[in-house]
Amino acid sequence: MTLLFDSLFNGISIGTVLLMAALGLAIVFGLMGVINMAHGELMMLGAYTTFVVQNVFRQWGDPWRDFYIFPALVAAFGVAALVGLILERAVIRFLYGRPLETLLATWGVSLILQQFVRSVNWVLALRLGVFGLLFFGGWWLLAKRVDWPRIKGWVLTLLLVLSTAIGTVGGRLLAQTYALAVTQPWFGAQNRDVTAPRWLRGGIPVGQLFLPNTRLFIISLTLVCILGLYIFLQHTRWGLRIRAVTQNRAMSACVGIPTQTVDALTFAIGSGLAGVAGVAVSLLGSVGPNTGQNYIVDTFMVVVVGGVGKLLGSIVAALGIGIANFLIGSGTLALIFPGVPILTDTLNFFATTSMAKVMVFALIVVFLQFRPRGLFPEKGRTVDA
Amino acid sequence: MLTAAPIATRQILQIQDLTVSFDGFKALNGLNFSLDEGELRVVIGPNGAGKTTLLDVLTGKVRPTKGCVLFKGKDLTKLKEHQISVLGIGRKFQTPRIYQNLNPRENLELSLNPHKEVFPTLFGRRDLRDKVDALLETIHLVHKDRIPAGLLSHGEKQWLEIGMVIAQDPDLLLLDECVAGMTDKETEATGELIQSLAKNHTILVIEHDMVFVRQIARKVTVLHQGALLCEGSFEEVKNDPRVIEVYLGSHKRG
Amino acid sequence: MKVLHSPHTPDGITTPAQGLDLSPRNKLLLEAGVLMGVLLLLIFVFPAVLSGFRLNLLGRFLALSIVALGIDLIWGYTGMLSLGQGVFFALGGYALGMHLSLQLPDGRIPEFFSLYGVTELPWFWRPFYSFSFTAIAIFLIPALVASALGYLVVRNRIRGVYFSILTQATTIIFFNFFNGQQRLINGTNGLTSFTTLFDLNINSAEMRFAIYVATILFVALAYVLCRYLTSGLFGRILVAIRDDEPRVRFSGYDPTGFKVLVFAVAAGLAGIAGALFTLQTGIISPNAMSVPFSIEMVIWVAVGGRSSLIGAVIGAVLVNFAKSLLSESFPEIWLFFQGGLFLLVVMVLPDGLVGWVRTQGRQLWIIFQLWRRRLAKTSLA
Amino acid sequence: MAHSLNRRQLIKMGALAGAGVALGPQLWVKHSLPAYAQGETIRVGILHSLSGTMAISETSVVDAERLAIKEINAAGGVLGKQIEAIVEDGASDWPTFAEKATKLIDSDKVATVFGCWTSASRKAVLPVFESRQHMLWYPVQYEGQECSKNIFYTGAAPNQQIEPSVEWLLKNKGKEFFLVGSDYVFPRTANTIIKAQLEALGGTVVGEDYLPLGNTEVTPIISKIRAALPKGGIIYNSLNGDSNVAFFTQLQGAGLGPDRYPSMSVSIAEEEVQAIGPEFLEGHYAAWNYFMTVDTPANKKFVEAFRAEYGQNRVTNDPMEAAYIMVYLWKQAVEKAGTVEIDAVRQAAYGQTFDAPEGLVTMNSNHHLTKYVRIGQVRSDGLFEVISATDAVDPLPWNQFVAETKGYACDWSDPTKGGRYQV
Repeated sequence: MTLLFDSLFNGISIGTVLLMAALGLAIVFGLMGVINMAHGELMMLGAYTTFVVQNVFRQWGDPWRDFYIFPALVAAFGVAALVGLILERAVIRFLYGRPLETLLATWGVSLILQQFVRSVNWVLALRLGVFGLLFFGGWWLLAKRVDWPRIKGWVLTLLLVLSTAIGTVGGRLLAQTYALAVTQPWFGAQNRDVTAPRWLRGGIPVGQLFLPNTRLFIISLTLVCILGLYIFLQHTRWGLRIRAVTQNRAMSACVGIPTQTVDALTFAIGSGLAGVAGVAVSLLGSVGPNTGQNYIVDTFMVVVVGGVGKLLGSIVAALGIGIANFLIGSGTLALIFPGVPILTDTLNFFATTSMAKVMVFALIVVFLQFRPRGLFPEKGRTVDA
Repeated sequence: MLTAAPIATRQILQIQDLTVSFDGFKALNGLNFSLDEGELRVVIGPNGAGKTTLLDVLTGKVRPTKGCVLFKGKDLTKLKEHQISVLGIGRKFQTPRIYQNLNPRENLELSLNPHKEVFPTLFGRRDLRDKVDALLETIHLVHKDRIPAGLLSHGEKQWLEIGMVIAQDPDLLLLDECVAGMTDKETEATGELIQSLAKNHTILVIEHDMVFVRQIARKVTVLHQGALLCEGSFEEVKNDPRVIEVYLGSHKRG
Repeated sequence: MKVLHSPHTPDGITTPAQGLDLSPRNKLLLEAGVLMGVLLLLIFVFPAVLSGFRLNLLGRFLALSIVALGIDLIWGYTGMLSLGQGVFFALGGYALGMHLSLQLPDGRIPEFFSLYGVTELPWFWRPFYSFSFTAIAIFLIPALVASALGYLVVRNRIRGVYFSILTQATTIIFFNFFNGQQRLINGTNGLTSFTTLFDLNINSAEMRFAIYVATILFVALAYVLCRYLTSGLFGRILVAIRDDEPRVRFSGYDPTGFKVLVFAVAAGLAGIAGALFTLQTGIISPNAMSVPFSIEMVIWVAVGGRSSLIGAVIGAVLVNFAKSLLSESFPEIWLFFQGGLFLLVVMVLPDGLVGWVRTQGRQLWIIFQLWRRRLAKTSLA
Repeated sequence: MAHSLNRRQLIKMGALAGAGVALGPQLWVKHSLPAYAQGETIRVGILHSLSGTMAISETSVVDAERLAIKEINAAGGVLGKQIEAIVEDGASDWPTFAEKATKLIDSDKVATVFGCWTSASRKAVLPVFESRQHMLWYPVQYEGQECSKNIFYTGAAPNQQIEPSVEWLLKNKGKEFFLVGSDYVFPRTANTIIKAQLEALGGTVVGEDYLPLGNTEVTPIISKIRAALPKGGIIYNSLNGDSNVAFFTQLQGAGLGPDRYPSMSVSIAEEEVQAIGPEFLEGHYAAWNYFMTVDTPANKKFVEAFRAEYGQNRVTNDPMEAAYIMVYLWKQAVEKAGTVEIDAVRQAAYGQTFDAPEGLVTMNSNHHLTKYVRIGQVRSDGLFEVISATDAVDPLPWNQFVAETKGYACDWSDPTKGGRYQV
């Protein structure tokens, strides 16, 4: 009985982290059909945001330092949503309906984001700022001219070269003047430390079990997010619009729904959720440039197993995968079937975290033999045109 | 291919108690239907009557919830799309579905190929040029045989797809609104083509265009809410009070 | 033969392909000629021009271009985007790596086994003593694995992004397995320290040149194979499957067989590439099965142009050279450029370099025709 | 005519041209400079991962190597010439390491290469260095069982880190061990050695588990530890990088504190403590040759110089110190040999001593360093309290607890002995 409860709790713990990470993806991939390989990097940005907020609160000393986590959640949502918004406007909206191209482009974005957090310092930030200001400012100013369409190509090229040059020179000057103060990376390639507030350390003993507070916090955070998402999608005007656009884009546009705004909003929310997941992940593991990479394939599997477009599917799939991972990885499964030597041996072979992953993924492939469209497939004549 | 059957009344297609439901909505509801060999049949019915679903079942795209479909004595409900196609049912879709990046010649060759397994296709030697030329002649595309089919006009695409279906040499041709979007002249030519095909094929046509139906129809079946409403000649059906109710009734409400 | 009407654009300008007006037979001859020319150039001119290091790089990248050809076959022509080609690449590499590791005096086993206290050669190593077995295994093992996986996935009509995601999950399965099995296959470190093949020192200059030439020949062979598969009726069915798979079923074909076959061929090609790459880098490790590497492979094809086989080869060689040069010049920040390159290609050059050259060429051709017509008009006047 | 270039295309071409304009000169300068400067400088290669999973650890090693080169240059260089470092990114990918090593040797004609971290990357470049008779300096503690003529190892051999730490644990902390490691060769080999050692010395291994590199889901491991050691015991930890963070935060979350479950880590140094958070690690142990808190004048100087160069919040650690040492050792060997010629430098390197931050170290003829072994306990400020230190320990590349290599040693100063001979 303890074994069962223990497995269940630990499985759910693993599952909720997966779910947290997959929730944003379920929206972006499930509702919009966009494969966002940079989803993990949005999580990473959320985790770095937590790191920054934590440091700010730490400076203010007690009682503040123990409550950084709540503003961090808001900030992480904001930062990730903003980056997601830029990503959607600048890249993804040109690629709707071409999921494979989106996959490749967002992979490029993920590389850039990883390198960005490694290299970013005041010089780089300034260069980017100056470049953005000059290039887009110039664009905005000159676009008012009557003959804009004619000169656009050349002017933009010129602006690009000029603003790059000014940014670079400015950066150089800054670096020479202030040296280390501005050239030192903000985060660097090393991992950074996010410390859970004191009230989140430790745990609650239940019988022989010990429920860590961070896990309980993540489980409740996940619940809150799911609930919030459900209410947003089902009971608000924008939620209705999102659902409408998901089902029939052309018709939605006809009845006056601003589909572009809806796309941007949906993507921003999905990205924001990735940011929140980043906060959760920062409590468990490290904050580093590779933080996101570790989750991306797992989260895609959650969405695929759950059935694209179904929130409930993702929930069940995440918990299922979590529990399976725990049962196999901890060797509990081998304890359940003690009688059969071959089975026990096989299960013991897979009873390391590393091999459990092999087994779970293999099981997923087998599962898809029976349910190719996931746990909760969409039905109807329109599915496979 | 089986040529004209010795006994004209032999049934090539029998459908019994066919029901298809999507999440509780019954697109077809206990449909009974049969087709004689060599027959040209037109199926009409208001929107949502289940016409396209019927074709989907006949081609294996949709599995029925209940009922059975016999084609040349074989049950189609267990077969996959390509097996049904090889068995002798060819389908022309509502909106033309041709291979946009292949030219008409290649589109036709692909359908003409007599051995459709992997290795015969890869290694088999075949000379299909004469057959392709003849078909191109039939569908009036000789002069456009080398440009990507995606660049053809809508009417030409419709013709090409009809050509592709003929190339499969099916015993039963299913034509789903094949004159949609055609000019009057093209529609008439299509009608003539279907008439001439009907001499040695069994054909099932789904149509909305009543002028066209009048041009080609010998026997008409009316579907309504997934079930058979009535059957008969064009004149009989046109004057049937139930049909008028279904069409005009919905017209009044709309 | 019937007289063909050459197609015209609305302005009555012939497109360059028709402008050259070659019969299919002559086109094929021209292509073969160009291929031979490139081969001769690679074998006789490049070694004289490039430094040994760059030539070795070129050889490696040409080996990688064989994977790219396979990806072009399944993605560019058949529409299956596999993010798991690294697995097949590595399987081929491991097959050869095992053979090379077994070039030992009788009775001795590869040295790394001693680290884990393994004294007897695991059973599945034994066949790799034989070179002929290894040579077959390099192609066949990846092809069989791909057939099995492909059949399971394709049979259920899992396509598009789902196929991509599943192949990506496959890389994780294989990566973790190879990475975790230290006692069987040396885990993370992979197989390395190869010295001889056919009792010849593989690090000698002559042998390296021989491997380079062999690589070029294999690229040519792979090209011819892919060319054969993508032309003719078979190739058209692949394109048809890419454009409208359900329609192909209604034409009476079962796409499963076709897709599984090309997937297996692409995997086999990846295996050959992996073996040649291993031979030239001297190491094969589970890293080759990592998620990023397989995605990079796809990028090569995207950069070169996925609608043409030449594009795949060019893409693989160019992207890798660019990566090498950029990471040499900007070791700290070259990932920015790599990421930017991916973005740029997808957003700006959706048909890759070859596609870009084609459209530019067509535009130039049109401008040329216009200019000629104007010239004709003025001379008439 | 509708077919003129459209504007989007123009922008795109403009962007390409702009990028070309922006990058072109830099590329040209970078490539042309060395040829011009060839006579004035001695080139050395630095080959580490600056991107990918290993960048976390390896970038700071590059910092240490650059610091040493800068100091040497400031003091007049070597043989009267300035040292020019050519940095290459191995990108955490082993074939890339081999490629870049080849490039450094063949194209850049460097005098020597400092580099690598993982055993896999070292194994990947080893054939490159051996076939070209070139030299690699390798700064990280590793599993041993290797002794190449073409590598100088300045990190700890197993008998300079793992074995003393196990002995110390047996003496002070208990006899039941649970082994946790990342899934790659160092932890696996280290644990093989530990098992053999425990068997010989009367300890027991109650369980072991491995996490894929970069994996942060450690719940199953923690369950296993609790099941195997219900009353407490020793956790011997050779996890690498990211996984440590997850492991220790969740270890504490699960209530397994250092009082009942003391852990000994061999891959956690000052930088990792910072990344994990000292509050999770306080009271746990680590075994290294060097800690930032080591009290020697040389260390004080090293730490100050490092912080002045890279920022006051930076810390130093064992691999960084080993990297710093090896640049100096190479410089001394070059000066003794009077040339950068590989073989002469190797011969000259044997017996070189250096007043390193950890203490006086000596290069042995088996290409490993004589080093000091220290056990540190994590303090609340994230640094280590050195609680046990040994005298200088001579390195044994071939492990004496493993049956296959028991009784073997290595000596490259004697051509008849070489890399592996029976004592």
